[in-house]
Amino acid sequence: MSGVWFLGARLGRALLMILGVLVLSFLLVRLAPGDPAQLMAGEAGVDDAQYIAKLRSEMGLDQPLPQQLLHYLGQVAHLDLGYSYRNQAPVWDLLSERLPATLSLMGSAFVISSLFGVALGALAALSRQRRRWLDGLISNGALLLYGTPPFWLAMLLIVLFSVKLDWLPAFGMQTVAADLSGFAWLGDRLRHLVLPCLSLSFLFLALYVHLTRAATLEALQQEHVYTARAKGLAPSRIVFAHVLRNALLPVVTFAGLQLGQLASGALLIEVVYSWPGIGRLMYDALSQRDYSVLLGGFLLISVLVVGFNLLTDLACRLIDPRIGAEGAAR
Amino acid sequence: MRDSSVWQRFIGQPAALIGALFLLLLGLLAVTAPWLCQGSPWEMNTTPMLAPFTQAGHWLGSDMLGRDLATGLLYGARVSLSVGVLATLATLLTGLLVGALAGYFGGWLDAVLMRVAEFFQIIPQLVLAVILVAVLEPSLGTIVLAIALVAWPAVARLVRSEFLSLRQREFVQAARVLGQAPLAIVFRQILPNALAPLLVTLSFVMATAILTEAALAFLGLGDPDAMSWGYMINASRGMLRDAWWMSLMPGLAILFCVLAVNRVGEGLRIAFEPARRPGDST
Amino acid sequence: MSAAQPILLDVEHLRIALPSGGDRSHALHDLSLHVREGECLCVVGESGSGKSMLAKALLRLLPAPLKIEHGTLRWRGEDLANLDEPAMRALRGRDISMVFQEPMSALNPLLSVGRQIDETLQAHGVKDRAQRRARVVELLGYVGLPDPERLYHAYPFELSGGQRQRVVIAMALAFAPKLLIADEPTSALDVTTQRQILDLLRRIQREQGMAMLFITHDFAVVEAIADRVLVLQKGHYVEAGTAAQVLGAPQQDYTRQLIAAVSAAPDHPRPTLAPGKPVLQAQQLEKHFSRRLGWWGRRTTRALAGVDLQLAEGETLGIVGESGSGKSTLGRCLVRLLRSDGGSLHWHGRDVTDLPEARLRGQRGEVQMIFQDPFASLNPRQRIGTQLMTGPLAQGRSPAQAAEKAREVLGLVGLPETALARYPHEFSGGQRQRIGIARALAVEPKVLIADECVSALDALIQVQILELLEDLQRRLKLSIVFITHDLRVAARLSDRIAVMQAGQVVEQGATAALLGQPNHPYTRRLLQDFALHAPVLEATP
Amino acid sequence: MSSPAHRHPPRPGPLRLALKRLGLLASAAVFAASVHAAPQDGGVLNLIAQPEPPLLMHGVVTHVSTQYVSGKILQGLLTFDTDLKPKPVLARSWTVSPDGLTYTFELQPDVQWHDGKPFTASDVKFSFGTFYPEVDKRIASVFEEYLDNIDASQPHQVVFHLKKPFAPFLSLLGSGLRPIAPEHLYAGTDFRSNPYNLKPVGTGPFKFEEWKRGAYIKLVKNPNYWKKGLPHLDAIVFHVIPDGSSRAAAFERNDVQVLRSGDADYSDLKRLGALPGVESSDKGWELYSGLAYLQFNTRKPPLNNPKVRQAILYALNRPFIVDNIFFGAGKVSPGAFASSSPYHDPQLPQYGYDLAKAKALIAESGVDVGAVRIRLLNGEKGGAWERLAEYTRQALQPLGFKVQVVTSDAATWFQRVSDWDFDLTYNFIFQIGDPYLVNAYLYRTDYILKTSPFANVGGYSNPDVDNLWSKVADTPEGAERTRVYSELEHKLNDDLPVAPIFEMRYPTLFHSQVKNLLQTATSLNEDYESVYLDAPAP
Repeated sequence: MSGVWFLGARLGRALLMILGVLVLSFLLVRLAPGDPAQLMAGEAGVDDAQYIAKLRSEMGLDQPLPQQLLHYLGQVAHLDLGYSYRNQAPVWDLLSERLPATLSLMGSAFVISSLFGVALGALAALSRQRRRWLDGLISNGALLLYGTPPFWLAMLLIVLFSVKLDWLPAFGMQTVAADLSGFAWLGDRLRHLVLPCLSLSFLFLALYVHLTRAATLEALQQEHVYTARAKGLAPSRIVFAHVLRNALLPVVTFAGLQLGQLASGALLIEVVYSWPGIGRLMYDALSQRDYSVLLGGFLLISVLVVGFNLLTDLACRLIDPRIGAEGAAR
Repeated sequence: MRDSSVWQRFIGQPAALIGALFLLLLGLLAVTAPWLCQGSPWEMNTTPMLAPFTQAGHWLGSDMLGRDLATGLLYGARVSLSVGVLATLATLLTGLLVGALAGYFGGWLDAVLMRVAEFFQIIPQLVLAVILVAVLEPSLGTIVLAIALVAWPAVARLVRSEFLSLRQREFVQAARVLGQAPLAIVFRQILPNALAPLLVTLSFVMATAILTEAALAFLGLGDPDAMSWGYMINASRGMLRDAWWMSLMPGLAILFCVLAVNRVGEGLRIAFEPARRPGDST
Repeated sequence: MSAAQPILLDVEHLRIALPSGGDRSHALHDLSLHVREGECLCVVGESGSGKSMLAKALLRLLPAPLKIEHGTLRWRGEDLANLDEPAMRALRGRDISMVFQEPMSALNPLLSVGRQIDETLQAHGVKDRAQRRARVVELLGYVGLPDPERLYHAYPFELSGGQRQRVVIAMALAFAPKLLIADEPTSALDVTTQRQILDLLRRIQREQGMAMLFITHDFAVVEAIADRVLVLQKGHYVEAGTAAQVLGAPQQDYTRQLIAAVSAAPDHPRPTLAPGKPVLQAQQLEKHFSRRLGWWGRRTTRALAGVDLQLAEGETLGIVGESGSGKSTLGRCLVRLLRSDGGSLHWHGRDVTDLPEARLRGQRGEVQMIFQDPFASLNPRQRIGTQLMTGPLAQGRSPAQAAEKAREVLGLVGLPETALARYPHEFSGGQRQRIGIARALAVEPKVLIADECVSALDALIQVQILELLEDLQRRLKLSIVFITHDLRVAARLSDRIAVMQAGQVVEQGATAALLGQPNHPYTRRLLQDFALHAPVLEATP
Repeated sequence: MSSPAHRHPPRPGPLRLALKRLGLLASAAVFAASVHAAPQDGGVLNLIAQPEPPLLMHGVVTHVSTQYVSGKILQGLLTFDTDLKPKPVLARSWTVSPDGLTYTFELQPDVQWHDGKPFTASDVKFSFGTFYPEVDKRIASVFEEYLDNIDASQPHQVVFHLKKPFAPFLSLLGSGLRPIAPEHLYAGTDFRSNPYNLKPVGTGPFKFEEWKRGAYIKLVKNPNYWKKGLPHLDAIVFHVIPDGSSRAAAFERNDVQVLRSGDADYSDLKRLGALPGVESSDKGWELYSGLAYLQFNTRKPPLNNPKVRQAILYALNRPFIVDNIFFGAGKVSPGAFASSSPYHDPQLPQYGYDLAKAKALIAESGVDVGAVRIRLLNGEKGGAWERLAEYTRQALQPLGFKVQVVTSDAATWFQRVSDWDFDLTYNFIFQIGDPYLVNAYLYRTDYILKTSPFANVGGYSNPDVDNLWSKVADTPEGAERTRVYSELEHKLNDDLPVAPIFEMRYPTLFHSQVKNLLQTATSLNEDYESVYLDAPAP
């Protein structure tokens, strides 16, 4: 009962959130100067005013703004993201074509940054007593990663690993026209993924290290850790069941919140590594004033982030029985 | 007396102290840049593509237009620091206002404001900033606005939660019982006690602002009148192989600046912390 | 217990150093003690006496920078220093168990109660899952918890404080330990619960033949449970002996003071009051708290359900009740920190029930409050002077007048003027509570609401603060509403007492009459629980 | 992001417009490679499509990248060699009646569309009778005036009957920009949104295989190509790499074999060109003479004063611009018309870099140039064009100008310049052949339009100049025409409504294993039927 209720309430909130994002991004995007019809006509080498007017009315740009907004919301409600006149394709087709690239980049970066970040952060906190140097090494290393501009790092990595050392490819997500299959195909994809994924991971890795370390240090101070020790539990059991489990809560919450930022970071990385992802699609759409694609991209990312938030909320609820329970008191 | 102890705790931390000194020095250099360097950073006053330490007067070399890199770095510090400080201030003001309103009044206002804050946290911030700057035309003002617009929710949430918890604290209630006016309570009782976590968050905001400005400049969305570090990296990208120093130095400058801000924030947190948990006698 | 029992634990010349920079160099100085099988040794001391360090040192659980500097710890004759970490671990939770003070934080909030007991069994080699489970359920039942099968899956936050403490005890008893170290196991609990937990521990000790090292600050508890007593002051040994010896004929002044503080009768008998005019009146006061449940649901609790009170000039009204009885809500309603949902409130005959906050502000000077927690009630970021001036300034005095007032009230509560320029963290708990009182006095109130204003303090300090209050009341003609869970304190200070339960005043009357002939069953039960501790009646004037 | 100096989208407009107006794309026939030893078959050629094209049918969209990609798939009737002589492609031969009213084309037999359908005269008739008039209003108006009918009664012969003679008719039909559209796929559809614009079906040596947006476009060998034994390559892959330095890195690693001009940052060209095994060549662009110019908004004071405009050009160190901003990719422009044009007057007075003279001119004009801020609109972020804007701001400072660089993205730039919402901006056009067909649009009063940045957006209007342009149009080729042009150029050089900065050079970098790449005047957009790799990858 309470679980269903919790889920329902969360879903409702998530929908509200997505609606908000839609309206906000719609208004923002439409405020931008630049006329897509004019731009498209120019690109097509046509500069007669009639054709531009025709394009504008095809795109619905001649309608008043509120009406465009309502129309768009209605469309989205029917799961129709609209049509990109610039690309002559339904927006959803464009997005879904790019989705795997973005998901693999963000997914791998998320997994790497969170796994290693949490592990290193916890290790740093646990080493604080006995091996201070290790804590120092990890914390300061993380700090360095945090301060390094990702795009700059990406540039340096390409020069080092792909141009100088020739270990890894410099662009794209696959070797085109190589006709690979099976493991060779997978290996090729992975080799292409390494640099973009690392470049994107580092910043978040640093954040995870920082957060996990702080949370673990705090968890170590908890009274119940003394209880656990007084019970004669083995150190490993104490660390995993009583320290890390509790330290994980803020980390999981953070993971939910930072996904949007991961998407932001992906934009920069996708550009530098020519990764055919949604961030780049949106960036191109912005310069082409391809509103429907831009909005679709916003919507898709918001759905991803909100959905992921929902997951982390559920994860928090799994970890912490107090959340969502009736009469929860700390 | 308390001041001195916070101060002492702060300067007792070498990392924080070095960070603070670095920022202070950078700030000083940035402020005095017009007197330290001849001419503007845009001035093409020497041979293009001069390597560092090859010509007196242009110790750090020059870029492809013959602009002095040292001058560029100093003026870049002006941009980075002023964007950092202004964006942080704008974030602070917005966050403070929203957080205080939400935390103090609660109820539906709180609910609405926090939902709005969530919108801004969910939208990918850099993408939003890119669009904003593209929409409003790149200038220091719009960049600061874009950064503040995406950064305020974190501060607002923090302020709100501090307000909620501090409002229940006995000394705040005591002030109410004594008849202190609400605004005075906010400014004399609540805010000073929310300072430590606020400072830490603000140091993160500032570091992020510096990085975001660099990222925007990298995407070509910097203020075209402002020689910034991100701009310098972007401008020298094609030269990474021929003239590595042109992008290395601004990159390192960003790195050190962010590190320093972060260390200072951490140092402040530690310096303020003991006062936040008084009485460890039990 | 007889001295013939073999010695279980032997501590010799234990010395634990504190990190430099603290107010003391050592947590414990050269402490020696022993515990025999089956006996209960109470280590008594105020906060800061180092008694908690003793408990942690025994299990080698001292927090990071602290170390045993000197001394030996012998467990059944074997030097614990010779045991390696695995051997020590085998000892913990199996032969020597521990119960902590704060049941809220002693349990991992994220694990079910059953799992937390279960993992103790698992850690000490009970492999069979079913067997462990049966044992856990048995233990939960043994410590008197209802429906142990269901409780197995409960999480700590779903339990009350007393229930949690029972869980902690059940956990400690998993292997029928030889020695149970109990560190202030009852001080965070209500009187009634306190008594139940003490009963439980005594019963277990009897049934299991278990020895106990019982650490407490409360001589009332000592009296209830100790075979032998050891008194500590600031890490120094004061005296030791059987419970009868120490309680009956204490050798040292310090011990005598501690005992006196518990049973303390007032130095000055309270004068009988002529009925004065009412300064504070509450009629049918109601306060509801509602909490949202999901989107539509709301749960409303009636924290105050029609309370009638009257405070006469110069009178002290004690309000007694357990936590959750609504007494703190009442206090906050009386000073209008909370606005009541029904009934009326009069200050000096003026109706302030629904007076807007802005207009009330000018009258705030009349009724002041002293808060419970001396640490939380002062703004850590303001100098004492500033804090004392806040009230007068808010009431429209000039800065000079306010500063003058601040000096004056500081003198009233017996603190030097140098305190004005200092910050709260530079003061001890008792001093801070004095500052809190001074702050209230700075606006020259006629009525003081004191909400549990001594319960966070050590016994000796409690006495000083109570004496200060009595003194101030006499000198300044104050009327006081004294809210407390401690019947003894109420009895000592109050002219009249009102007993609260579930948001209602169940009984009200002159102190002697009420304590002598309680009418309401709840009052009787409270009295009974306190009787266990100390003769309450002795304290009444 | 994509250091947009290399990004063509808004800029190639003039080329496309010019070509459309001219009705031709000068391109030379591909000669079979006889200079080299036996060409090798096989291998994959990797190229860069920058920016990513919107569509792949260059009959519909004349985007640079579309031409680059689609030129290998779709073919026209004819193409043109470097001397603008027509060469056969799908038209095997042709005859023009002496009165100039009948054009007869014999088509290649045995040509198949990539989907197996035969290519016939009907396709040609459809293309010129229906398709182009629909997608290009200018063609429609030309045909309206001149064309009587198209006769496709024979399967491999097409006859055009004209109402009156039209000299550039061959150029109009034969241009590489006018590929024949497959009738069976386009007839009866909305041509601009026909799905085959995204997966074109043509007659060329390469077939469209896959377009992974944002990543690559892959073309494979057409095994049934109507020229036996061709093409040599197995496949061509166009990679989409938005970032300039990544493109350079990819080229350096030989992941891509060719960098067109603009694909890499100008600053990187020298280094990349010096890499072992890399060749650099200016060939293949002979017919496009790009002119980079500074556009004044002559409506706005002080830019309405010719002396001020002259002072500005004197204050710009154009050799420095060419050498240090564009790293040698060009040469200083000598005047309003291309230096290679027969109509350019070599005697034209030059604006050398002369700050003193510039200051004197400002003083002479009596205008307070610092009174208002001048907005220099810059549409391309990063890269050389932004550098040029920065340089200009700096260079004009000594004259007392307060120049503010306003950087926007390409879309905003396009709109604002089209709407005359700027003070100064840099732009470039491709000059092809007669200045009347390209340059005139920047100066003529009747081209003060708000449609694109490549019209007379500066608002320059001089009746004398307008008269001269009309005169040029009416004057047959010869000494008189040259004289009128010279008078016009002098006039423009004095009035200076746009300041010519430099003529652009288009170096192409390629790894030397790529053979037969640069054979014609528009080589890169050719069909690559004879291009081969020396050591094709296995």
